[in-house]
Amino acid sequence: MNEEERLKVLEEKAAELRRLAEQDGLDLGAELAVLERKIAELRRKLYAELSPWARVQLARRPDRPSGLPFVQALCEAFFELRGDRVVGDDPALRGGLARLAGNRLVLLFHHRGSTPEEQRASRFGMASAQGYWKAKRLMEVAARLRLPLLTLINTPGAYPGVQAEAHNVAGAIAACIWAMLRHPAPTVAVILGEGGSGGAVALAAADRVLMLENATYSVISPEGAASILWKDAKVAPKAAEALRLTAHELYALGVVDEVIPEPMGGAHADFAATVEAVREAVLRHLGELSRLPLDELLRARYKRYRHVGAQGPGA
Amino acid sequence: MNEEERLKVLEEKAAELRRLAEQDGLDLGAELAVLERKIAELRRKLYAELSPWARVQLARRPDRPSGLPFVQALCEAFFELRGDRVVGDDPALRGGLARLAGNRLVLLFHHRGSTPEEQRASRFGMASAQGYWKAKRLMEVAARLRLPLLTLINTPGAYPGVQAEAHNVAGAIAACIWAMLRHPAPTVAVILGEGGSGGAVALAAADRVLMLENATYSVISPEGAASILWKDAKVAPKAAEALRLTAHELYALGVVDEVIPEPMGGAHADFAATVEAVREAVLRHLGELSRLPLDELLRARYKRYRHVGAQGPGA
Amino acid sequence: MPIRKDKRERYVEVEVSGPREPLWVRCEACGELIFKRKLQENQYVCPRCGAYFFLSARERIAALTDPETFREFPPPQIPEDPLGFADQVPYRERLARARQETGLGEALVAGEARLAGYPLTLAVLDFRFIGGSMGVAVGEALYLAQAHAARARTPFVFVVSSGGARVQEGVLALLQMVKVVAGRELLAQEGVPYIAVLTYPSTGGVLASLGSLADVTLAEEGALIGFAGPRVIEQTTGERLPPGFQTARFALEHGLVDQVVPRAQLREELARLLRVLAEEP
Amino acid sequence: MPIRKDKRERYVEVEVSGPREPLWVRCEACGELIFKRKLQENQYVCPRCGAYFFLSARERIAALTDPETFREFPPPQIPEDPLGFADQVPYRERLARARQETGLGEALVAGEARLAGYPLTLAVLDFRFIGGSMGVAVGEALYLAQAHAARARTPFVFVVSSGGARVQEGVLALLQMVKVVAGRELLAQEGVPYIAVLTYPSTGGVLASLGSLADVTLAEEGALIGFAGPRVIEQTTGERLPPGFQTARFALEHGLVDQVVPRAQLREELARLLRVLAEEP
Ligand SMILES: [Zn+2]
Ligand SMILES: [Zn+2]
Repeated sequence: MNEEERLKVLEEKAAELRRLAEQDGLDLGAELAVLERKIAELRRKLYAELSPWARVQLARRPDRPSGLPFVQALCEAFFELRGDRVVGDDPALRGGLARLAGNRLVLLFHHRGSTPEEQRASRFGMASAQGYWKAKRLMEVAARLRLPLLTLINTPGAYPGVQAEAHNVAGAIAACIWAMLRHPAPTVAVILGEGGSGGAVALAAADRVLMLENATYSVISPEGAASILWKDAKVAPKAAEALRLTAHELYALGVVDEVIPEPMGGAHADFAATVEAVREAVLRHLGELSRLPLDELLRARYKRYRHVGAQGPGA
Repeated sequence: MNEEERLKVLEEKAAELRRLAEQDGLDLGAELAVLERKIAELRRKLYAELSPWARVQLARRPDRPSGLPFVQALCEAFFELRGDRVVGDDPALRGGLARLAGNRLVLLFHHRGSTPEEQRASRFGMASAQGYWKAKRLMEVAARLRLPLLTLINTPGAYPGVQAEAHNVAGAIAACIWAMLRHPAPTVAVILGEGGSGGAVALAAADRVLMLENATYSVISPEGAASILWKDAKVAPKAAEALRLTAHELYALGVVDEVIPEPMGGAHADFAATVEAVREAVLRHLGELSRLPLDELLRARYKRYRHVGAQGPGA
Repeated sequence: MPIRKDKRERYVEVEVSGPREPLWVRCEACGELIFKRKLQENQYVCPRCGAYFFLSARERIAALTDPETFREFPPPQIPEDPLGFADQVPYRERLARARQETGLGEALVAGEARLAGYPLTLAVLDFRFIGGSMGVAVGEALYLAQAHAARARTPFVFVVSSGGARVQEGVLALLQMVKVVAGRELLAQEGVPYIAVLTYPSTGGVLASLGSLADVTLAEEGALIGFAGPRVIEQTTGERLPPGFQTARFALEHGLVDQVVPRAQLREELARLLRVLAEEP
Repeated sequence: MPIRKDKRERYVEVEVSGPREPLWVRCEACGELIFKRKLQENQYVCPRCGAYFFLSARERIAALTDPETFREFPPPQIPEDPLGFADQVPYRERLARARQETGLGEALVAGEARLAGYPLTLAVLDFRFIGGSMGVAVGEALYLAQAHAARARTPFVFVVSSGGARVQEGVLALLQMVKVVAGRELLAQEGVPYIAVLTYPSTGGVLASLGSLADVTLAEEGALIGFAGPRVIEQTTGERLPPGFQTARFALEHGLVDQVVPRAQLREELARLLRVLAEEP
């Protein structure tokens, strides 16, 4: 019996104890506590042992909960808004108005697609200039309506293409960062899968940045780092380690506010549970943020990013 | 001797009297007053007799003071800014940072060109979507730097083209109007030549709207109105009359704040004098506006446009 | 049986029971003679070929609001014919004729209403009234409707069907573009949502002002959306227009609108939108 | 006579009088051997063929400021190597090497100075220092320089020469993109002008943050301006790159920059710009 199977058995046992305690009014508190400690430990061990490279693979799975299906499961209502009003629309970066547990908000998310055609059309979640100009526009809509922003990130990075450059994808990403910094309402970013470099950070300058347990967030892909720094694409697993791109490592670095646990085996193993975990975390953080007066919210956001990476005496 | 020649003779005579009065300390005040009254009367008569259609022709002269040469003569320093940051640049609607009698400001102007190549390149002053998106960007620069806006208008209208539509020229014009209404500093618009419909109004939602004496400002070209309403392009002169597109008529309608007199024969007859007249008027209005606190400025601007055209009891 | 082609171009009425109440209508697209009640039930979409007929402002309001919830705003008191304009027909006569033909006071009908229970402020242009053009009265009514929406904190919905600014009111009409944007600023200041619905045709000064500044922009299938009309573009530039130019689909592909909605689903889509936009869920 | 090709790629130094002070330089573009003083006088543009050599940050500062007016800011105190990063070479060793080779503490040199008498705050990236990449120290220095400019109300001038975010500092480097935009917001709040000068190369995370948010953006002739490098684009998409892709001229034609300026005129153009931007005339 491997550790994952052992964990399953323990979890079933704990569930049974809980059922018994409820049904028959037995006091099984002590037994349950022991069991739960064991489960937590095993779980931690199991996941701590997942190599960063293994997590990169999990984060990239095409069946990972993400994109439009995720949004539709997450919100009671979603109305998609399209187009940047100058050049076009981008199927890889989508967004719209949503209602989440009664709250009105503007949602932005990467869509990688699940069918081959969808994946081709959305370039596997690599958004072009139109996508980021649209994102900026929707941030402006949200600002006008004083609505919170929720971003769901899952992209290998912005699309590197001739048209993207011609339409100023760099400027669009910069504009998104600026708009998020100024946004006059709470902002929450969740990295669901890959958080690839500039294409991710454009949607991640939020009050709270959450990551699913096996999501990654990185300045460059491990393959890219391997071929640039090691001159050898095959050392990508090693690069993945060096880059500190996992949720737990980034939490330790103070870059991420919360690591959202995934169902056993990874988020793809249980779509509904993943959605529910994200939903719970987002609502909790939105709730906390919405209790702050606007000037305090902005001051805290500003301070967070003003000091990022600088813990020295200059900070 | 026609009236224009008679006017010239009188003006020369007055100039001589003034010289004499200065040189020899003679008291020629009474004589001068008589002469000046005569001149003013003749002038009024001469110009009052210019038909709207004749003014349309004057306003459209290719040698009319306008565009880049006008700006270079008007300002001590001008630094052109180019590009809309998404699609491209437009040579028909230009702009930049300027210093005018010591004042920093952002300038936007139509450029029709004087050589045939320039005229082709700038489509005779018909700006496309890129031009109006650029204008909106420069308004944002001016807003960030709290700089006054000065616009110099001379366009037959926005360019009606496939690319203009694809890049949302309508949205760009609307965005310019909105940006001008919100602009956190004084705004002055001067119609130098043709003020053609939406392409003109995009730059004309200002605190003060000035017009050169023979400039026109119209919802549609007289030719357009003639062919749509009269089904006969040849009645354009009649349409020009009906449209009330001259500076004096628009002043009477309360749409224009000041009519800037032109040199005899029209602005093209004396480039330097035209520039000087515009400069004087602009500085006077900017001076008045810059004495107002910002909230008062915005309130007055807002009130002006909120009530435009509505003098009835509903206003 | 006289056939009269009215100003709606694609809307042909066959006068059967006198000039007031035609019972049958002929579809110009496919030639079908359609019983008017049936056409009405089908929201003025040809049941045979799917062609869109013009909707009058009142028909549009009936199609988009909960029954008996529409309360019209009083028309603004605006002096008529500010320029004393006359072309082949004096403007006053044109106005009188438009009033008689449409039963409307002006090209805009505005009021408050409910849709799927959600309160909203609604302004609808009627193309039959001098091409749905915006003069001082229309600009004023649009301004006042927005001011009402901002005060009442109800989403503002603007259904566009317009050839642009009203030529007969000259620069005063042109400057309504600024006035309606001043109204739009009121909504923004209050954080009240603005939804534009672009239909056939959404052009000129109405598109280049309020029509382009919505938080959410829906295009009705069959809409024509563009600053300059296709004929003007061809004549001025000599450019060949690409197929589908200025259609709703073209606007969507070029990022100019959020969604293209078939008329039959417009009401439902607006309700879906209000569900995420309304302050109370 | 050994020829050493340094990291500046197009800048070739011929070591004549020992490794510290090469007297001659070979132009890679045309092969000419140029007396170094002459090249310096010509602002590092080949007098024979016009090719641009890299300018170090100090050379750039000398070229753009009035003599003896530059007062450098102290470097921010930042813990080094936050990730304990090592590839084939430990990051700390890479840093030490870069310091030795460039004589700089980090890839950014910032300070206050005057240009044609106008006070300004200047920040210049040095491509020789790990590709002018932005890590925590560079981000912090850029933030502090902007904060200084905002306080002192002097225009902020940022000369970009960068491959992007510094890979060896991982997400902490990536997030400097946000930090430097927070600094940019300080300038905006105070209404202080920000001028970007894009040179060879202006790419990646530096372009996709502060580099793209200036009030006025100048491109030096010979600049490379783009988010993704040309090789990455070709490899990822298989697209054929158009001629002149990502050059300063390309950027101008696509509306991405305000002006393209030859290096010889850069100083003069900046002075012309400050003349319209400075609060006192
Ligand atoms: Zn039909
Ligand atoms: Zn050379």
